[in-house]
Amino acid sequence: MVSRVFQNTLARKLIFFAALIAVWQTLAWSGWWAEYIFPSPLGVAQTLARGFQNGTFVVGIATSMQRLLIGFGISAIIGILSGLAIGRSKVLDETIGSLVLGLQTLPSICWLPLALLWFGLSETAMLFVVVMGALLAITTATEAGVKNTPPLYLRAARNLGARGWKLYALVIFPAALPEIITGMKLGWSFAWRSLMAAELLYVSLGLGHLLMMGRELNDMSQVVAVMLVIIAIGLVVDRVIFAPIETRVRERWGLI
Amino acid sequence: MVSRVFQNTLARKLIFFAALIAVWQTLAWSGWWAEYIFPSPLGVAQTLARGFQNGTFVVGIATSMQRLLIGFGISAIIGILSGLAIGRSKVLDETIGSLVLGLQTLPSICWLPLALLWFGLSETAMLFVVVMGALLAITTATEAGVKNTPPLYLRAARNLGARGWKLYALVIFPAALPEIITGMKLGWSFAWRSLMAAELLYVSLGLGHLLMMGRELNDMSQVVAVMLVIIAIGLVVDRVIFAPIETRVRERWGLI
Amino acid sequence: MKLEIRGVTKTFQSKNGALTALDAIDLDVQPGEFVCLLGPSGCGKSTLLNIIAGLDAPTRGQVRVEGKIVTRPGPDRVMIFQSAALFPWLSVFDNVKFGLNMIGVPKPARQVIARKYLQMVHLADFERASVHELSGGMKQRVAIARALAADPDVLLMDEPFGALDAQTRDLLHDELQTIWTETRKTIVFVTHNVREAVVLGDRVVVFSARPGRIKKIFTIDLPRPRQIESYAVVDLAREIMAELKEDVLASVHDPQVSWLQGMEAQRVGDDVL
Amino acid sequence: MKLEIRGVTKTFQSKNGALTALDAIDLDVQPGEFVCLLGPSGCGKSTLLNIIAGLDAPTRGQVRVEGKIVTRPGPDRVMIFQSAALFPWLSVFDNVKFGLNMIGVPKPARQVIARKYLQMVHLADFERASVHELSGGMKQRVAIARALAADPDVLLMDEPFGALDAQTRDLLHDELQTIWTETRKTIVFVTHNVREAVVLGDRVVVFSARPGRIKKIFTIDLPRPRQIESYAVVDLAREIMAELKEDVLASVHDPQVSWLQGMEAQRVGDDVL
Amino acid sequence: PGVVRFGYFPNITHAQAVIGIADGTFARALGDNVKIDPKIFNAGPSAIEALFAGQLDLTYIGPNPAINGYVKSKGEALRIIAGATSGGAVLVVRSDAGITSPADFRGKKIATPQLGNTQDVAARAWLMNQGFKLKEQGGDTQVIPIANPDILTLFQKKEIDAAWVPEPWGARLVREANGKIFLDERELWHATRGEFVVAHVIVSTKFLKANPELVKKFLVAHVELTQRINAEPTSAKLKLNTEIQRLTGAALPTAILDDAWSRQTITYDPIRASLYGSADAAFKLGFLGDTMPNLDNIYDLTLLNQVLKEKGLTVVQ
Ligand SMILES: Nc1ncnc2c1ncn2[C@@H]1O[C@H](COP(=O)(O)OP(=O)(O)OP(=O)(O)O)[C@@H](O)[C@H]1O
Ligand SMILES: Nc1ncnc2c1ncn2[C@@H]1O[C@H](COP(=O)(O)OP(=O)(O)OP(=O)(O)O)[C@@H](O)[C@H]1O
Ligand SMILES: [Mg+2]
Ligand SMILES: [Mg+2]
Repeated sequence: MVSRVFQNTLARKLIFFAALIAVWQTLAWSGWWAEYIFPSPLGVAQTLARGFQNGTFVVGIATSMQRLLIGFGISAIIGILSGLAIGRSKVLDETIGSLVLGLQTLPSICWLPLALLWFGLSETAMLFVVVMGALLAITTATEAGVKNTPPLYLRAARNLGARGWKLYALVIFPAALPEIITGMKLGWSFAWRSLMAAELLYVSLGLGHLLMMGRELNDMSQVVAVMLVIIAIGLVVDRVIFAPIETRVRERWGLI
Repeated sequence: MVSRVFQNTLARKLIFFAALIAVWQTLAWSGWWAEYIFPSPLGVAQTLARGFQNGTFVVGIATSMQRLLIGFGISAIIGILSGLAIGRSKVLDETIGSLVLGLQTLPSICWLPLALLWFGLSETAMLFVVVMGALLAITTATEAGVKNTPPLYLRAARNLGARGWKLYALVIFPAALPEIITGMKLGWSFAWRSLMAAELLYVSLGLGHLLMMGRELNDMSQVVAVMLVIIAIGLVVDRVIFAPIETRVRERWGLI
Repeated sequence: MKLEIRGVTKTFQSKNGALTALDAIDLDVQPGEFVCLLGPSGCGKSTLLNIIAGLDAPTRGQVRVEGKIVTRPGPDRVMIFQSAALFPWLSVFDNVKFGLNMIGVPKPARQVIARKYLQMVHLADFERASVHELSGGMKQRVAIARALAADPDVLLMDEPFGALDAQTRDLLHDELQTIWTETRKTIVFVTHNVREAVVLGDRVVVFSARPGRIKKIFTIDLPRPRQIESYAVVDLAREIMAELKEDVLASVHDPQVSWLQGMEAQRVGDDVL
Repeated sequence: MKLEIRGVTKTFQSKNGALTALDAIDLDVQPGEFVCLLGPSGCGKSTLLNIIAGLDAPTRGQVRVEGKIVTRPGPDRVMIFQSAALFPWLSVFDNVKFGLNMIGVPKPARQVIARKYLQMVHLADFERASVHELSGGMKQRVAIARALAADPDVLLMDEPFGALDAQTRDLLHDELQTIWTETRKTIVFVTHNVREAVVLGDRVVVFSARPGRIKKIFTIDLPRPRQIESYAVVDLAREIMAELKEDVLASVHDPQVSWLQGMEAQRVGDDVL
Repeated sequence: PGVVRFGYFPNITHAQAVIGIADGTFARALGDNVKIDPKIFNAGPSAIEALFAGQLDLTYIGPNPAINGYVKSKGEALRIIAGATSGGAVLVVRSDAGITSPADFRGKKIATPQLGNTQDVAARAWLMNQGFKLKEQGGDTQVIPIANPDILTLFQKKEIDAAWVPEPWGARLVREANGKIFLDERELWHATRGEFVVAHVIVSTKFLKANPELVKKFLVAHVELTQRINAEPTSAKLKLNTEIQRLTGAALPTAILDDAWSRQTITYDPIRASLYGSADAAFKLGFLGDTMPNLDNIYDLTLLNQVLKEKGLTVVQ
């Protein structure tokens, strides 16, 4: 039963994406635009094949993923903790909360000079930028999740003696979980974006660097190939990590 | 009563930020770092004053705000509509939904070549980048909000004959509103970030351009001044637009 | 409208295995009939109402309304949920107007109708209040007003008076009877109060414990308006009660609570509720 | 534990102006006493429980527990909410264990205690179910098990048996009386069922309609265990009922429903629900 | 057409463009019925993208993006039609880094503005000629490509020891970060008598084919501007700086401008040999793909030479 559903889903998805690619290739063949303006799927496929054969894409993916996982992990922990704190404290909300919201609007690129200044030419500088990118999204979402917690749950819990960290860990956190997960998903994409920006810092082997090289060299098929790799990783992470968690949470909460 | 609360809030905030600036100035005076590495509040204040006097900041703010408002407006409308659609349709979720999520991980800078290709060197290209930045965040949040709607409301509404657009407009949308607002807040900051990236496209008078110029000229006090302007606008928008809406919604929903 | 419930079975799949909530329910409700459903907690009463409303699909069997198989909800069958299910983003007034809006009643008429039903449930003063500003019983009354205002042909009521004090409830019993006599709606009414069932219903359908099956159907031939304290009502209620009690004891198969059975024995003469 | 309620007034501010829910309530509850609160819908019963629980602050006046002013909730005063207020992210079993975890009961003991109370409410089979898989009455029973498992000194119960069928409710009445006799908890019990109040309470406190004031306090001197069908219970209930009715009529100042008064008149002999 | 879409960057290597747009020289040269639509870029790749997308007809640009655009479009999209600036790249070392001779670069960190750009290629080629192995080849001398503003910061923080940068960054490193010029790149270009291209003018092939007269009119103006700037450098610098201030919000400090200016030459000669020279070096370093691209047709200097001939000036090769 479950596997049938899964197969259907998969089939639908495959058809959808196959159709997208077919349209794209047809348009490319039709000669509407020159290959150097926007590459054809075949051209991109070649670039992909070459990239994986000579290992640059593999190294790129590995390097970026490592940075991303560490940066995202740090952001998730700090973001959730600070979101929980800000969401429940009026004073924190009014001070740090508004600071967070303000900082959130700063593009990652603003952090580059500061990161260089504080951390020099190191992985730390790159992590800092990634963290600054993802952290604030997760904080904001967690904070909103906390604020949107139905007061009845809080009352019931406090009434049963829940206080301090137990109230946070066992009530506020799980109650806010559906929104926190949304925040984590957004944070993940913020982290990607920031990483791309951070990999501009200096030559660093990551995917962002490959993307930039493609752009610098006006090699559109490299740009699109890297974009596809990024999208693929995004989708895999979503399907393998976020979607199952989301589904489980929704089922549990009775939201399905 | 309300104004008392407001005054307190304001006071607390003023004190908090005043303290931050005081610490910063003290550190700057202490000579821990050279002024050219990281500016002092006074230096920044001078740059700000100059920028506003000679009008560059005013023009920058006006230009960027105009782009931002148009781009954000478009994103909000399309994002909410598509989020509502994706959140309720399994097929859409599996096809367009996963595409959206994948695209979401793409850094804005990836969209620049495409934007150029499609829209040329125009305001439209810039708007496109802003929209691609904010749209997906709003879509994702709306979609999550829709999925997190307590099924009881849906049942009650359908039971009373709600269907089609009325179900969306009068039930699903308001039920998802708290999460949509969170999404709008995030979308707003995405829009900012994308705009900054877009304003790198070509010299364009906006704040992003001023920031870049500061960076190019290693004029850190210009960089920080522009960052402050961005933060200030972010905070004002939050306080004047988002916070009141959020508060009203929470009050209405009984979440306070 | 006529309801035909044919072989309706509902099995819930959950991670702890399947649970049969309703087992082959057959029941016809005549147009304008007032049917009360009685049964122990968890026997599937709410589930059956949901299926009639078209909010849940039966695992097997079908429900027909005027001969047409129910596949989805419609404003002809309005349900009052066990938990009030008011919309928190709407004021009390707007909640009551919601159904009217759905069926396309013009604006001015909505005002008048909504106000009328809010007065009927004694909440005229609260029309501008938010949902979270209401007490439990008040919420339930708003839900009743919302459903009545929509003026459906079939009313599905899931323990609507459960959260009300006896007095308010009695008043609403009277109101409901008046409305029913005047409009001859088809009403399916779930309650756990035997005497309430006897006062209101043309027939009382008694369910067995999980899996819910129809155990017995009592036809209540007493003349209306009925008095909750009349001997006829009390007697009939007592009879139904005995029927139900047996079933509750059957469902208490747990050894730890077997002492209950002894205790129950001495309470056979127990009054209704 | 002794509860002293002194001049408790609660006024809610809302956009439609102020609403006084409770007006200068004075009430002492002795340690080990079982007090029932009765009153029309919206008269402030839930509000008073919330204030005793420390979940809401009174506008004026104060509540003392063992002489100490209540400022916040504590596991010594556990409330059963009118809506079950279960945590959807926990299984039924974990919901019941929640309070035990809060007061630091060691893990193995939690299992045993939780299981015991789940059995008591006849939901042993559902310990692994999710909250949304329960029927309305089942949810309420889980909430009761959760509160009883926490074994507080003061139990605040807000219409806990409202969603239950008569039989299940009677069983739980007995359970509650047994627990109370054995542990001598202080219990404040809100109900809209007059006879329930008479069967369970040492005293029955009758509230007037909004703004809630204490109208009369009845001391129930009947020997325990009490039978819900005994003449003594029925008589006392009838007396209290008359008291309440008068008040309900007073609250129905609406001209549109003035016919109710006439109708009511002929029902004075009305039995207690 | 009625419009020429005209790209340039607001910096000192694009002096002709900045001045010519500001004082209307181009507008006058192209005539009343042709409108100039100036588009200002910050980086070469964006300009090439715009040109690819058909949004740009003509632009001042550095040699690298031009080569890339030519190669990526298989020789279709663009042609170089004139030179603009020569020189203006230096190797600066930190005064306290202890570098006095080429041998001292062992184990040092040298920054360049961008992987595979002219300065990056020059730095790598030079270091390898000195016999150093770079870090990626197992050596210990490191070339770090990083944006110009960050080079300044890192210089100040002493995180890097040297930098191969274009002007005005060389001048800024000297003045603001305690740097010292170790090598002026001109010294390395013996074959071209110290000249090497740093900016030139490209035009989209399509535009060139369709409007040769317009391109020619532009080139007349370009040559005149070049002569004028070289004749009156002081007023040219002043105009340039005013315009930079208008476009970017800040002027260059005069000292830096003067210093930077002194190491570059404004010229209409595209210095073909230097472009091929640096393309060769780039290919050897692996920046231009697997096969050496054929750059034979990247130049189309017929119109420029016509103009020069008409003015009685020496034609360029
Ligand atoms: N969504 C669901 N998933 C799994 N099981 C469910 C679900 N909804 C109801 N059930 C189960 O079906 C049975 C019948 O539930 P239902 O709500 O119809 O009972 P009920 O007769 O209305 O009881 P009550 O009087 O307590 O409201 C219960 O045992 C319940 O656990
Ligand atoms: N948060 C609130 N904001 C404003 N008014 C409120 C709020 N909570 C309760 N009230 C009002 O206070 C009054 C008393 O409410 P309460 O819930 O205590 O009633 P109750 O006696 O428990 O009634 P019921 O038997 O219907 O549950 C009601 O009129 C209600 O509208
Ligand atoms: Mg039910
Ligand atoms: Mg209540």
